[in-house]
Amino acid sequence: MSTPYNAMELMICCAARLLEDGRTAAVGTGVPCAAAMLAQRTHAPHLVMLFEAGGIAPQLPTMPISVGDSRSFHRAVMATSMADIMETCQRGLVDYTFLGGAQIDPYGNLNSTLIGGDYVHPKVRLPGSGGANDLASLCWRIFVVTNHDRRRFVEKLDFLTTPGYLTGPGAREQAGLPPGTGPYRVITDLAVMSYDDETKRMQVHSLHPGVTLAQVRAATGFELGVREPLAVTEPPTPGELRILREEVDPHRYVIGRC
Amino acid sequence: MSTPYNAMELMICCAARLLEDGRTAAVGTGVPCAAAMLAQRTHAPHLVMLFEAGGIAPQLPTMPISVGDSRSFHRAVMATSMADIMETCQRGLVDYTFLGGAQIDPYGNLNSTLIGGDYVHPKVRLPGSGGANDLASLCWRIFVVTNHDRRRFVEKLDFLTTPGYLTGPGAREQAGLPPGTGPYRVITDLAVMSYDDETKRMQVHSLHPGVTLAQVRAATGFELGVREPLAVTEPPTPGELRILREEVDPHRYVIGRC
Amino acid sequence: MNILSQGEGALFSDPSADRARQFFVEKPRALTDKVMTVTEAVHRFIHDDDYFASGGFGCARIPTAVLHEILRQGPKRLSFAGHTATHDFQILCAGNGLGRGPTLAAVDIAYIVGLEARGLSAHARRVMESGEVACTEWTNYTLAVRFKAAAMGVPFLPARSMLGTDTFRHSAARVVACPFTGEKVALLPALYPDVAAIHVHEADRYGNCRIRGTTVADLDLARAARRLIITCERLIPGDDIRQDPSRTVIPFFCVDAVCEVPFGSYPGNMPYEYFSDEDHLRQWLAAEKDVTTFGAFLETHIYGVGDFADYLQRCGGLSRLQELRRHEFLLHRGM
Amino acid sequence: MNILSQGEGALFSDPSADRARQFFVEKPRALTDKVMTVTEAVHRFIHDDDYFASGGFGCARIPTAVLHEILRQGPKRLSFAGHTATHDFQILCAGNGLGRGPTLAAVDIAYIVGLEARGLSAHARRVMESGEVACTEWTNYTLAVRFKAAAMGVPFLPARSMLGTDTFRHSAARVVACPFTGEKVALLPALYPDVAAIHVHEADRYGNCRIRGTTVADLDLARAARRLIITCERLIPGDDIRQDPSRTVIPFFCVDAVCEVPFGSYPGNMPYEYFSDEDHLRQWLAAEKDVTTFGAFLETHIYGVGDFADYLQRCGGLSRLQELRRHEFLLHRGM
Repeated sequence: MSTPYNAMELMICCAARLLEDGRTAAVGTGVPCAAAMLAQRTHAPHLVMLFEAGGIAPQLPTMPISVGDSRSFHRAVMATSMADIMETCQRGLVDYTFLGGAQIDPYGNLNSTLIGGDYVHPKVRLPGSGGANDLASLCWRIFVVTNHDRRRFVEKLDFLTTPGYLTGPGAREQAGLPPGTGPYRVITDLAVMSYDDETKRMQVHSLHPGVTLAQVRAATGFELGVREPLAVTEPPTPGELRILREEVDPHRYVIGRC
Repeated sequence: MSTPYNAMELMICCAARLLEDGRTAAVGTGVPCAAAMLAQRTHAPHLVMLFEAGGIAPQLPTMPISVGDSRSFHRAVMATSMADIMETCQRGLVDYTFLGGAQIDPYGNLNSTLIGGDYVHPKVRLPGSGGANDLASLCWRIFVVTNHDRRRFVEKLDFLTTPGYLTGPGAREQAGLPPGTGPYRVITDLAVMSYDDETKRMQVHSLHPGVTLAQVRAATGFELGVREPLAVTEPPTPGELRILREEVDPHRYVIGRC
Repeated sequence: MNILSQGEGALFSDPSADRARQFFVEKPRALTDKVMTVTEAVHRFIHDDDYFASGGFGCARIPTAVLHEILRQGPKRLSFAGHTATHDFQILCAGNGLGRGPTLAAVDIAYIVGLEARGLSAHARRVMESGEVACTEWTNYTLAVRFKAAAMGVPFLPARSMLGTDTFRHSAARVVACPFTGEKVALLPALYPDVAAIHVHEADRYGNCRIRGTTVADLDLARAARRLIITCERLIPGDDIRQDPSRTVIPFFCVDAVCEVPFGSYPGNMPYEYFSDEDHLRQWLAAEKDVTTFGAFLETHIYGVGDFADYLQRCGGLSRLQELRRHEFLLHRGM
Repeated sequence: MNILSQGEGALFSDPSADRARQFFVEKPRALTDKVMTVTEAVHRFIHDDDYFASGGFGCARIPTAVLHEILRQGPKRLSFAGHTATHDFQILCAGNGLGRGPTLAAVDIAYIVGLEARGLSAHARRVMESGEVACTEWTNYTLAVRFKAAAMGVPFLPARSMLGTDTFRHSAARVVACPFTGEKVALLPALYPDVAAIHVHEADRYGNCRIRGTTVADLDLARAARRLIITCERLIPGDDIRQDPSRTVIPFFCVDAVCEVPFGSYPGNMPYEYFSDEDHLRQWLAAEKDVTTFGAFLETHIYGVGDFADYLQRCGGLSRLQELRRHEFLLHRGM
């Protein structure tokens, strides 16, 4: 019988398993950082973490609070500039990035700029792109880890802050974004989504244990296809949970969030 | 009665006197370096020297052999990159530069690329621009210090490596070079030349002691105007010569060259 | 150049390299003593209607003393580069919407109103949702590129970001095809701030600076700014700088004022010096929820405060700062 | 983009950012041990018909061991970035016009054939006047900008240099007007060398590098190059690098080979280590005047030499290197 786990722990494990050894990941604080740290301690010891403010391959003593705080380059091999990190992405040397947002659409486009009203008088002003648009434009594979609900998974964004597949097949290339880049997986508390190779629309890739397709569709504000055969997400192993709880996040900063 | 001096000593003194205190000068090895060091030890203690390879405000223990050797940033305030130095010029923060060349024309354009033949088979291949074209494009005032003869002062260059006033009034601006920049003085073993405000052509500004206008014109391969009233160059003072010989160039690396 | 598409956003600063040169030709470049108080530096170098930019990364290596002094000196109607802006932006927003100021008139937005994982600033949201501050959208990298263009002395630089998004549509960038390869790029106009403030670890009296840890966009910002105020943890002798010129990252001729402000990034983190004061940042976020409470909070922590040392005293003084030093070095974790 | 004027020079490398990305996506980026001999590094990473670039400043911090090994391994027909190139270029030219090689097929020229105040290289002149090496003209800054464009991952960058000259006419640059200001700029195509070699003070086994003194164009070159060979004065433990990450200037993922070569910049200068051997450089210049003499000189100093340590031995060995250390620190001047 398997060890009990919470949704956050499952999401982190799902993300960690998708990070291949010897690759580079531009990560932020929280889940991405936890996922990368877990991957390093399991199947991907040579996974390299980069932080947008300039930290390269740090040995994190604890979860950073900010992508720019001193933890983000603790015992790093280099502490450099934001431009150096972003240009490493622009040269094509960064494989993964993790992003979030208040809204995501069927093509994996993200909104972190505003909700409601108009541009001059938004109902809610959000931070804006930060480095998200840059990382989503320049890294090879985009991961999104987020909670799954209809307010977040919408047919039409209030503002397209950060590029997913934009309007669909060929749209990124047409806009001038580097070929071969784009959204890869969306990991939520209900399921893992991938993108249809033809339509570039989000599709259910695997359902978390005990979750039905109907539940996922009910929590999604747009038509959601299915990748056949629809798999069930592997639950976290006791080993993953032990490392996550004892080594990666002993203070439960991230895994304690739900 | 005045101390005896040689032509090199006179040229260095002429150059040094034209460097104002509190200004910046992108200098090379040899005469420019000696002139800047002399200026710092006389009227311009706050003159700042920059070397193209990255040295900022060094305290030179001896003449550098190369603009990139370790002397060029000995006890400097910063050792940086070539781009940082050139971009400081491009931003408009560098007042003076010193250049030379195998040929100079009436508009102060310089050739340091080739002599004779054609581009593919030159009779003599020379180094090319190096940083000269950049410094002549981006610094405010260009000085040339050189020996004066008809092979060097020519009506038409074999190759226009480095911009002076190009084809005359307005030509630099027309080409896109920053307004307000350009050739300022040419200092030779015979005279000091400046440029006519209207025509942008070289003109005799002052004759060195004992030199006649006829001599200068005989040594020049193009028609050379005169700035009236034609002055006589002030000879080096005993004080200048003492500093030059005892402090700036005790080993006579530069002043021993003639 | 043949423009394929163009953002609708406004430019809040002049990208002309020639007009910047006309300013820089007059800028003093001698090695002279620039040490002064923050009050004097802000008074002399930050003027009403200036375009202002601030260094560091939101809650890390920020020039807090300069930001507080801007509020104390009253209306500036600044345009601001909202680049990785978290607590720094939160401070400036306190000068709007509360009967003083306005401190902010326009913002180039890459990241604002948030404090990363700490949450959103209620007051910054009020200010930015009111419509009283003009906005143009960018990203962390493209704003950094705009500083880099100015630092290089060119009117624009290309980047492959922002393409195809509403972020681009609300920016002032323009898309062209590379004349060598046909690859589409966004051209970013140079951003020459009228004035910038950067907090560093060490500087000499002339303004030669050393920074440890990530430099974010500060090396380009220092060169891009027409005027530059440096606050430093420690003034060091000029001779120390000359002993190891490889460690200098900002040269003196970029700098107009050098202010020694120990713990000057508080409540932010200063790498290798002290960690951020998360309790104090939580108090800010809490106080902002109610306008009256926030007004009183600002009176206690900024307007009614003599100088930055006084502010530090009110926030727990040396004993609190000692704790934050222990946190920075993880001594509280037994390291 | 609307091209106002255009150089006639040839491009010897591909400025495409997308094709560079297709290479870099495959480039290993794990922290793995890359220590190997210069012979192995040159054999594995410098191929016939490659575009090659070399770091430092002509006679300062140059990767001499790599340059000698290129000659020893025979024909490479390289394209080369002649950027501040003095003794380094002089070495490569020795592979042309003497019955071996050719080592050089094409050169992007900013500075070649000269050794600054030391004079012109007779043999480099012979090679470059023969017409057997294809040429395009640039300048020290614009070649550095071409590396910077590649390092940034964009296909071009603008600069305000070369305008209006024959240098421009024989370059591959193009002039456009800035779409924001109308200011004319020269667009420089990105230069991604197939391979570069850079000599540094210290590196760890993974390729994280430290440089003291001026960096010239090497930080951009390291990022621009598809493959990178590092030679270092000293290998240091990876833990030393992590103790002070602010001192790292080239990150490991740019690097393919790390070769420990003490005195590796000889006969060039290595800042804070040893000064240039001006006597040896004079011998080179003298030997070049006569082809037969030069052939014998090369046999003695390169072709007949086992490795770089053997070369150092033939040039006076440790006692000479000790003198050069004293010169670097001016001890011979009583400092």
